[in-house]
Amino acid sequence: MAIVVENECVQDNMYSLSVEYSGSCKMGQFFMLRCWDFDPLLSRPISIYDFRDGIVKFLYQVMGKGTEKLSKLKAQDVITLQGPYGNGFPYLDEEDITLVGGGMGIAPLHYAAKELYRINPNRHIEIYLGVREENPIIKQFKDEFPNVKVNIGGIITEDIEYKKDHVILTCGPEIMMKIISEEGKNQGITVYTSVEKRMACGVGACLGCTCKTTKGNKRACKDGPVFLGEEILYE
Amino acid sequence: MAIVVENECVQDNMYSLSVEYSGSCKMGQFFMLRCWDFDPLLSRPISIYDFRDGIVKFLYQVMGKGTEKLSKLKAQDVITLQGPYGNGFPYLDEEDITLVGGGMGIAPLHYAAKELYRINPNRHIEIYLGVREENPIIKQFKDEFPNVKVNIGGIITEDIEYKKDHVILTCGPEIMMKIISEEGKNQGITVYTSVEKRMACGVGACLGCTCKTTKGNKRACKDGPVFLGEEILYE
Amino acid sequence: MSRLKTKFMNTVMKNPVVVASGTYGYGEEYVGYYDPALLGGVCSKGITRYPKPGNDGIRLWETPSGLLNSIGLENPGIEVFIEKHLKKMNSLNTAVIVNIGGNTIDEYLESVELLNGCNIDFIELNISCPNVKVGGMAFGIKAESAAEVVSKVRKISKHKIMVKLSPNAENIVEMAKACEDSGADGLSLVNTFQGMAIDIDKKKTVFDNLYAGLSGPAIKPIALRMVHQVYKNVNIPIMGLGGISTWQDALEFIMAGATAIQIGTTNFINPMAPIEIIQGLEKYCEENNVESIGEFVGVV
Amino acid sequence: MSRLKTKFMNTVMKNPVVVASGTYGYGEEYVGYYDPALLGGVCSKGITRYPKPGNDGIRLWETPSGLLNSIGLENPGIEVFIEKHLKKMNSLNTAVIVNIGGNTIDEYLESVELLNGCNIDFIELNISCPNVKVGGMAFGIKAESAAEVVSKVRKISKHKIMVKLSPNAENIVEMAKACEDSGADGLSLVNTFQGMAIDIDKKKTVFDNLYAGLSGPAIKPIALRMVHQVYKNVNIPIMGLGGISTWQDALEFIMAGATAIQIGTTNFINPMAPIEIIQGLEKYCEENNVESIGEFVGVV
Ligand SMILES: Cc1cc2nc3c(=O)[nH]c(=O)nc-3n(C[C@H](O)[C@H](O)[C@H](O)COP(=O)(O)OP(=O)(O)OC[C@H]3O[C@@H](n4cnc5c(N)ncnc54)[C@H](O)[C@@H]3O)c2cc1C
Ligand SMILES: Cc1cc2nc3c(=O)[nH]c(=O)nc-3n(C[C@H](O)[C@H](O)[C@H](O)COP(=O)(O)OP(=O)(O)OC[C@H]3O[C@@H](n4cnc5c(N)ncnc54)[C@H](O)[C@@H]3O)c2cc1C
Ligand SMILES: Cc1cc2nc3c(=O)[nH]c(=O)nc-3n(C[C@H](O)[C@H](O)[C@H](O)COP(=O)(O)O)c2cc1C
Ligand SMILES: Cc1cc2nc3c(=O)[nH]c(=O)nc-3n(C[C@H](O)[C@H](O)[C@H](O)COP(=O)(O)O)c2cc1C
Ligand code: FES
Ligand code: FES
Repeated sequence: MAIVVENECVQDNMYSLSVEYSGSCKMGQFFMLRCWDFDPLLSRPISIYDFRDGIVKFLYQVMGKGTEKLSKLKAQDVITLQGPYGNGFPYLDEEDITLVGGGMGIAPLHYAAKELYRINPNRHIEIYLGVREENPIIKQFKDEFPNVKVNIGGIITEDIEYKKDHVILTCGPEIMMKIISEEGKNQGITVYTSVEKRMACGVGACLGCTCKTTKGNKRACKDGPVFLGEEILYE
Repeated sequence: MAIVVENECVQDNMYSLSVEYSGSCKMGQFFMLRCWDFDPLLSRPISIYDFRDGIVKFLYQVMGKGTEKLSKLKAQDVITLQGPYGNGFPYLDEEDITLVGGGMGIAPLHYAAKELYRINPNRHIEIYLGVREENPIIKQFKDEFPNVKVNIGGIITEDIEYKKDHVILTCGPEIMMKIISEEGKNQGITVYTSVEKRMACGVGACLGCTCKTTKGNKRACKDGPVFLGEEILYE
Repeated sequence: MSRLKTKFMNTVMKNPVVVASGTYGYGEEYVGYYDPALLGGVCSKGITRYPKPGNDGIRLWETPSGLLNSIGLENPGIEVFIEKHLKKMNSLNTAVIVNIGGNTIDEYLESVELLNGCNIDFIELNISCPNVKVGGMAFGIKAESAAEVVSKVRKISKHKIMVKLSPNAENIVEMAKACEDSGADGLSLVNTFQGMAIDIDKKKTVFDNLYAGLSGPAIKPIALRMVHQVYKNVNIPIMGLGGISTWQDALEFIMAGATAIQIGTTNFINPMAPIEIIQGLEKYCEENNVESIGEFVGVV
Repeated sequence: MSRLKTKFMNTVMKNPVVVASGTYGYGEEYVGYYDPALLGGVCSKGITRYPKPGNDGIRLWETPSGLLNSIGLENPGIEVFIEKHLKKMNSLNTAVIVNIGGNTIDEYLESVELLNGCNIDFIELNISCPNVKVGGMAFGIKAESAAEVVSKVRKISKHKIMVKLSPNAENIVEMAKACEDSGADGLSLVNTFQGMAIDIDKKKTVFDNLYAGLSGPAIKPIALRMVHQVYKNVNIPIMGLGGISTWQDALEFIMAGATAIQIGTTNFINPMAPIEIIQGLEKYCEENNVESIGEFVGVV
């Protein structure tokens, strides 16, 4: 049981939800959220968009029943947060980083950029964001971080400059992550991808979120959601 | 789809709900209410407590999941009203009336008293209310109507003065209605009772609310909820 | 609305949306909401040879997304039904389907015989009734038991017979095939699942009758699977039902093999649902440029 | 907590609350929430003789109050299980139940044989697996098929055998009796109901495997009825499950005849549910001045 601090519509059907949370969490992790009894039955996995001063922030898009119900939350309402779950992005100390986000995949990259700068303010980070239309979140990225490149309505993978000394972290549509993983492999660049799968338990107990990898089946919720791009066997 | 005007806690777990409603309705009728998808599955029958100026008012007690969800409604929220359903109390023109309500059975008697005075302001109406503890609704009755007798925590049937020239309308616990019906029959006084049954459809289609009477099975929702007391075969 | 026109057995219906037996009274209870002439058809409450008062005690109990009912086939008997209710049903200007139950084969046969003189579209033969001769086990559990009643009814009925299968059948496919082989002209499935509820305070079953019938959205995935299995194994048309509450649900049943569908418990939840479902299907056909909803039957 | 102490077959459990196979991994996934030592017991994910990668495509689909799953028994095989997971399960300090599946009788026998050398409390024999020799129809559908595998397993197993029944069995009572007669030491029921979902946009089944298994609150009324029916017809202890989400649900199953109960899908919804259920049962016993929860078994 946690308390909603704010739940505001960012644009159209995209919402930003802030919730009181006294624990700790890592970039690239997610929570399972619910604010209903049995309808829908399962909780909904949502990535950490931001975390500070005891408040965790999510950015989500209304897709169906679950996110629709989340969107109705008001300040002071009660919500259930299960988590944080998942391995998260690797806390790389030294490396320069390229972040590539597509669609709602930009959400976890916000906290990732923040954390990566926090542990090493002097590194170089390039941020590529591919979205269907201009939105206030893009502005937020630009205000907070340097080197933000945005592609509106186009194909973000065509914009990326693959830098040999960078590590790439990416989250977004499967096809995007697949292309980046392949290109990274060709160029000898390490790519980490954050995969999205339907989830029931979030803790590795149900095997509903299995992901095929070169090292056998992995659980997206527990062994992931972040995997080395080259390990994922895309469908 | 109707709009909630107000939903206020009257006392403890008793609520007063006002909803915009542009149709017409009769005393003793009820609506089936819902403000949820499938959980619970069915709508909840609630009597008309008051109706004027396009606003219908309900008085209800939180019993379980359904009324719990009703209690969470706020002004401007959307609610579904199905109805008005049922036959309602008879619109007697001339008669003097004794009204006896027990527990939440006092709810429909409020609108009944109002309507009975409206169609004949000169008649005599005696109102007996049996409740577990003093509450603001009792005060409301006393403010609005003369001859209100209240029994707190005791047995209301012991207070009733059966008047030969009165017709009795009653709503409340089955045992109360049974005693009044029997006593009425003994004394040759006409008694109408409003029965309470689990309901699914509210329109007479499912036969879930069947009530045994001297004239065979009757549907509480459609043929009732108001029946001649002497016709009901109490269990 | 011609895209929704549906031929079921020899009846042409305006659309494939029918309201299910026991959830729509005798067709007039929802007239305050819409004109039943808009429906594909109306199934009567289950009728037996002789009047039945129905079951004592609690008759309704909610479960997660489901409803347990133990109405016990309360009805006035076939003769009163024909006299009092059938004429009104016939004036509804929609397909009239009479649902017949019974505890002995003779009861079924007598009811069907009496209907031979009536103007109805077809009979829905409810074989979920306990067979008093076979220790109360429903006709619909064992295929042989069903075959017997279906073939006898088929022989004497002037009307087409749609047999309503119970999901409690030991083997739904064998049951369906046995009914087809015995002359059933069509099938409807499913009836309610046998379920139970216990009142832990009273340490007793909720229903006087011990078990009750489960319906509603909870059962949809199982009902859909059964319709699909049966469709793959018979050549007579199917009416699918069980938990349908939206046009998307209806379309799932149609794609699984149902030529028409029925709406039961959902009538209680949203009285306008049958109309919304008809409109939803119509719109879907339009948007997909499909001339007839029939094109979707069994595509999965 | 002694009021909840429960003897099941020859295992004494701290309480009658067990977590169900396939919903609790190998016992360690929920340690962030509570110590599994608080549980009556833990059932392992279903294990087969050889490793299985599980099913392709969508594995989870929500239905009203229910969950369809098509995991396809993904597991590392019995040998890796014994080597890698069993030792950890044994260190949980709760009853360890190993759930065994297979597509041939030999697979079952080999797995059980390998377990003979292990320290476990008992085996849960999952007979819902498709029997490849009998055209893919699960062992758990026909009583004879189940009887064969149960009696063979019984003969060679050092451990007690609790047979897990499928609600898709043609006749749940005959199935239970056949298992009892074949030497089952206990029964658990129910496994998932065969269900289906269709993606109307793609005009395809949601699951690559066509059908999937339905679990969760939706199935509770049917599961409860089956436990009650079976209890009235066998003399071996029963573990009841199917949609239990509260202590009241658990008590309903106990009153219907279950000596112990399992929590499955609810673990996903509320990870603390097993503990809340244990506490609720404990409190109920206290308030009702009942020395042992066992007094409620089968009172209905
Ligand atoms: C680890 C993880 C992190 C995520 N982080 C975010 C986030 O930060 N912001 C955000 O907006 N969304 C995020 N998602 C996706 C989000 O969980 C789904 O959009 C949400 O569960 C949809 O629920 P719903 O009830 O609204 O829609 P539903 O009615 O359940 O589904 C709507 C549509 O979404 C698809 N869908 C549902 N669940 C998933 C799923 N888990 N994976 C892929 N497709 C699905 C369905 O097939 C359907 O087409 C994340 C998913 C995962 C697995
Ligand atoms: C015609 C009619 C008019 C009514 N008018 C009012 C009213 O004006 N104000 C008011 O407070 N209540 C009224 N009721 C009762 C009200 O409908 C129930 O209290 C409500 O449905 C309980 O729903 P729930 O989900 O909160 O509780 P549930 O969880 O459904 O049930 C809580 C308890 O109430 C019992 N119960 C549930 N439904 C009924 C029912 N229909 N009849 C009898 N017992 C039931 C259950 O067995 C359980 O013990 C009326 C009932 C009827 C039939
Ligand atoms: C209250 C109620 C009464 C019913 N009565 C009958 C009946 O008399 N005859 C019959 O064949 N089916 C009867 N049924 C079963 C329904 O027709 C339908 O088969 C079942 O409810 C499943 O569909 P649903 O989930 O859409 O409700 C009844 C169902 C309910 C809920
Ligand atoms: C994701 C999932 C995986 C399951 N895997 C197994 C399994 O491997 N072996 C088994 O016997 N039952 C398995 N089951 C069935 C459950 O153990 C249980 O019998 C069923 O879900 C009904 O209980 P519930 O409604 O409490 O979940 C699984 C169920 C789910 C939801
Ligand atoms: S969601 Fe259950 S194992 Fe990943
Ligand atoms: S509630 Fe359906 S007939 Fe009365």
